[in-house]
Amino acid sequence: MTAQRTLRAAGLVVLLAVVAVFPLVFTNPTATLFAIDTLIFVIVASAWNMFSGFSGYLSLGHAVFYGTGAYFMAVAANDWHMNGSAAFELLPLAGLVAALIAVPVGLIALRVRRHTFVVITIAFFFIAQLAASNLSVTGGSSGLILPSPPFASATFNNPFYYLAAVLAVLTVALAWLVRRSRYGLQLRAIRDDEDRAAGLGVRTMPVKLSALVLSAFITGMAGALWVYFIGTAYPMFVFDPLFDLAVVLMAFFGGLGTIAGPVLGALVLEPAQQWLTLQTTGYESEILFGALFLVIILFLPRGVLPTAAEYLTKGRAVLARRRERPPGQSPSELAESRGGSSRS
Amino acid sequence: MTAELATRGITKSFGGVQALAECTLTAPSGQITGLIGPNGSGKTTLFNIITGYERPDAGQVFLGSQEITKAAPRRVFALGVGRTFQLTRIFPRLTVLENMLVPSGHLRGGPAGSPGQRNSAGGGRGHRERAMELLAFTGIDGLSGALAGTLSYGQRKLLELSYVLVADPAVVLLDEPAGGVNPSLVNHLADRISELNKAGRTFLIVEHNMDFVMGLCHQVTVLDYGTVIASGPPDLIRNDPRVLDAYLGSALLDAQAADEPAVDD
Amino acid sequence: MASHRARFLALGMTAVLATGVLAACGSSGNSSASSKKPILIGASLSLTGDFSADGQAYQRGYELWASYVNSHGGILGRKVKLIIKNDNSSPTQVDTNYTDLITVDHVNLVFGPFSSLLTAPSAEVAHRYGFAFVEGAGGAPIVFSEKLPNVFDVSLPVANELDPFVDWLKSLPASQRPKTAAYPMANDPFATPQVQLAQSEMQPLGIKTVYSKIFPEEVPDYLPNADLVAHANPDAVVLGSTDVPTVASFIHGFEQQHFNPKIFIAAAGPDQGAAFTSAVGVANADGMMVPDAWYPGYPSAQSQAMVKAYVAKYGGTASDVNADVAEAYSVGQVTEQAVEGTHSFEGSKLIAYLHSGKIFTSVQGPVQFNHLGENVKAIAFIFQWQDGKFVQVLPANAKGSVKILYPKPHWAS
Amino acid sequence: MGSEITYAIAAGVLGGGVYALMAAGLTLVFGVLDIINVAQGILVVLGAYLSYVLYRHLHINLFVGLLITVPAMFGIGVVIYWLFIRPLRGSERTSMTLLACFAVALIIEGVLYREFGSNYVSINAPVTSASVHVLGIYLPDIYLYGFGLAVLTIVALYLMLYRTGFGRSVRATMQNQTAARLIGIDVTRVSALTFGIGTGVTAIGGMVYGSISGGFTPNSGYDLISRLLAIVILAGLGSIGGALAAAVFMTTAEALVDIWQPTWAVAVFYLAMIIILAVRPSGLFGRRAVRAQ
Repeated sequence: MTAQRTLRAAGLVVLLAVVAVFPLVFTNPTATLFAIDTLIFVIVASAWNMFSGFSGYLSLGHAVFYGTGAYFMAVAANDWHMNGSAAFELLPLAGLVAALIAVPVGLIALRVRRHTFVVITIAFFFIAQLAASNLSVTGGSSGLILPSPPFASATFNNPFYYLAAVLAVLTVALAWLVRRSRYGLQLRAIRDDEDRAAGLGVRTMPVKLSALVLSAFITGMAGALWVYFIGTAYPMFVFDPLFDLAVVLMAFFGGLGTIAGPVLGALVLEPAQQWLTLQTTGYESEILFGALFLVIILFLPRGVLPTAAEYLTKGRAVLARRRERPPGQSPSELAESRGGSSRS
Repeated sequence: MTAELATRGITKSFGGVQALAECTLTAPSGQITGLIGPNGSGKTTLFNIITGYERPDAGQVFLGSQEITKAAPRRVFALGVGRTFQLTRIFPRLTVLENMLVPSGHLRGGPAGSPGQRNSAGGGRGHRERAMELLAFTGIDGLSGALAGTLSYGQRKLLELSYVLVADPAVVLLDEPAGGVNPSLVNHLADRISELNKAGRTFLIVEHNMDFVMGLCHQVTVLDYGTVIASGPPDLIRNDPRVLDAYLGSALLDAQAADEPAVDD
Repeated sequence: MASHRARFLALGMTAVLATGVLAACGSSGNSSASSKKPILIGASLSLTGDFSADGQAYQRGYELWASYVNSHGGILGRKVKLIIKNDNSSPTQVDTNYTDLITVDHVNLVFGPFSSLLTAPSAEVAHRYGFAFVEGAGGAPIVFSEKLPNVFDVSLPVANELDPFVDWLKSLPASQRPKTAAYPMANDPFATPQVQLAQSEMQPLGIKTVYSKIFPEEVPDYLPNADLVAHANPDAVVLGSTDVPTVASFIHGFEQQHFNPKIFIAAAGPDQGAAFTSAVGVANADGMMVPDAWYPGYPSAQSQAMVKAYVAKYGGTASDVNADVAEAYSVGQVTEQAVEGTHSFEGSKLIAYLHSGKIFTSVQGPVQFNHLGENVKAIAFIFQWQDGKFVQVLPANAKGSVKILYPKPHWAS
Repeated sequence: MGSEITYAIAAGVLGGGVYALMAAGLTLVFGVLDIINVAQGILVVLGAYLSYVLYRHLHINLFVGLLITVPAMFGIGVVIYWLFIRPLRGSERTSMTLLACFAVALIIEGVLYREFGSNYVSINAPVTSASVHVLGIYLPDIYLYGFGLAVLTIVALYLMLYRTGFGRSVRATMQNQTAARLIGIDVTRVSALTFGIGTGVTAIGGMVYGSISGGFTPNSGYDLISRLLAIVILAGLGSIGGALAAAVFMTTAEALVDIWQPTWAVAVFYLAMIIILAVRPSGLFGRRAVRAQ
């Protein structure tokens, strides 16, 4: 057990070191650009997972928070004439605005569950997109252009890279803290059986809502960072419905509700998809993408990591059952054990 | 630590079907009361109403002298009424130990001074220790690291009983604790219930297994078509013609009738 | 909407493609055994996603230009090699693509992408690396609002597209002018500005506005909007449309309401040739007008040659050639002239030369840039469907213009 | 103004019928199989393309063509269910089926791009321009047909659900899959057929959609799906007749706001849904979604 822990810690240190020196080794801007996009998705997928993965409330409206953060950044950077590293100071504020939006969204949407929740988040998404293309503060359908950061072209990407890296590390650390806290436990209990959790004294609404708000805060910061990097904010790009599906897929690919899963999902899928778009030119890619989705869903239904972990835990449980004193029953039980059926 | 649970005139219907009609019963303090009746007689519905999962059309629920009729499940639980479900409702994707940490162990407004009651807001060491104690008590501490979803049916029943005990409830409602559980485990379960009762807890148990009920309960109440038709010590109930009528009429004498449909309505 | 559509895939596919690409890389090293290395020109185009129809037309335009140049000795004696990357209509991808083209492929020149929405972010990347950014599809005001010194749009600024139409209304005697007009506009950075500008110029002519509303884009049908316009019963309809379906929806709606405007001009849609007539019927197209800077019948030798080359290469007829093709082709032409003029691929020299006020030629006509990079010499035309043919009608005195059909005939059915 | 309102209401009611028609299959699949079929948008577009091919290339009447497209889409639906939905089980089934449907949508979209390219195609049949004059306003024929077909489809689905043995199996499956299995219903077969029927009736919606839209591309499904989902959710779990009422309600609200502020009309559509669900989480006509135990 301790050996495993040491191994894990060593792996973590190596990973952090790789993240830290990446731009020094790969100085080509295309490499860092790939890395920035990927890190942004690491942040967003982890933040999404912190809410949806833990609580089981599948949000397809996180683009609302991403976009809110992005538009706040675009408006504030222009109106307050903030550029360069000064503009980065706006990130927490952007997160705060997104978190503020999440409160009414959550208060309404979290009253319903499952499919209805999913569709309500989609509805919020479309309202946000519509607002962005109609309001004058967002520049309407013409969008907004942000001041161009005054960084040297050779190292232009580096400040964005490191900021994204720091945010990603903090987000993953936070996700880890949440997961091992009693609060995280309550979220996961809500995922498994919300009514039962409520019946056992869990204050479900505050728990769910705070998770959504926290997730929105981080997502908003990521959106702000992204829009400053891209330099333009258009409603259809900032509020992109496929952004949500992308994030969901990343979390699923790696393993919903785990810490490393969404990170792995983002690390694999975002570069892969960008790189692949560069390589393919036709619609065959669409068919292949869809087919590959299906392969993942059908053959790795719980994601890469949980599928692996499941085998481990199962093996351990079997061992434990053999080793320990059976709780006063014969090995064969009348009723068979069937895992994972959550009722609603 | 102990309290009497009572319902008075509970009435409930689902879309024209009368599930409970003027149902009045008492689970006396410190005793084990059995609640029996044919399928569809309203037992689970009554449990749901007592614990706040459903609202009665009329009638009242009392815990001691306090009325808890329309309290939310969380409140009922906090007041010291724990329950299990006919089809166990554990958290399948949490480990057994994690399941134990979900209930808040803190009793507000419950009977004061009960042993083992401690503050557990942080899920800290104390909470964890107590959880392990309870798992040891029910005998599934060896499985504390396993995902609850991988447990056998009987083990789930034990887990559910265990985590209900985390909050140290004065009254425990068990919905078919022996249903679908193999005989040796049933005995184990009966022992545990007995032991808990001796420590002063009040039990109200819905069960089809007559040997289990008659062997364990001090009092038995019989429900038919949503109304209490008989109540008294097991020996008396066993020979009550009304009870026999009710059971024979429904042709469900089989004490092991385990696969009652999930929804009682 | 579909920018991330083609996202994600699994490692298996990556591996397969990686093998293919490595193989390709291996073989590309010895490709140019000729005397000089080819000139590399990079562009990102939306071959998939929302803008894919236009993106693909642009690709054809760029390729036609390249093959023309290569068959005529290349630029500065060197052949031209295009590297076109798919951006899937996504701004993140377009950033990646231009960075990749500049820093990995080490292209000598870059051409613009399709759509103003993608032009703004990619011009920024080009600017970062000191590249001149000649483009044909970034005419929306926002592209120029950033005042980047390296952006040059060879096409007509979108806000002015309806100018010849307004001028024609001015030339009409007051009695013949329409009395009322309706201005339904899609919420779109291309459609809205030109219609709003037209409205502001038509009102002083005594043309009363009876309807002026912006409607959302991308709704499946426009029945309520068409009904409301029909109900206002204007003489003229100036529709801020972005595509064929919008116009077709309004036409169907008007037909259903038995409403026949005397003038019906749409910002986009009727210029789409067969796609348009197939959607509304040839008879219903009669009298429909649309502004544009170019059409397949454009009477210039260069343009005619390009159309011929297009039909030879891609098949179809002249009327299938989209204005996008000419825009893209013009980008190539202007860049070529700038490189020939400076004998250089250096961004700063090209930028200075393009800003010098020199007049360039293109299949779309003359090109001269102002300080913002807008083409001030671009000529706007109004085209009209007449008896199943798409003809130039305005400006009335321009070469190739035929007499305008006014008032518009009633719907056929 | 009064007349404008009349027009808006007429457009809203008729448009609602068309949406209900497009959403009928989605409602059925949602109610019975508990699946959010996000591929519904592209399935409508697929139906439109099929009608387009039959009408424009083979010159088969649009309504007669349904005799071909409905069975064809039924088959496609059964295959989709059998290959991609049936194997999905377990605790994340809700999300997994959603992603699987999305993947299926991508594949269909890709195939449509391959076959038809990215340019708009239009059906443009004479019926799209015709209208009848009733009580002083013109009612477009195609919308009247759409509304009529919606009512017919809904009635047919009701008869199937409540008057046939198969329908009883479907309803049993809808209420409790495990119990249905216990009483001898082949749940997998019933589910596959239900998915097939849902996809089959979508062919009708596709034909009408293809006729009313000025043109469509393989990308058009994205504009449809969120509206269809909103209608189904507002109606409540699996209420097919409710979908018609919900659709009419939403499109009428939209058309009324359209008079005054077209750009915000779409928001009204979604806002109405959010407000109603905040008050009534099970939808307008839904049964209580959460059962005790």
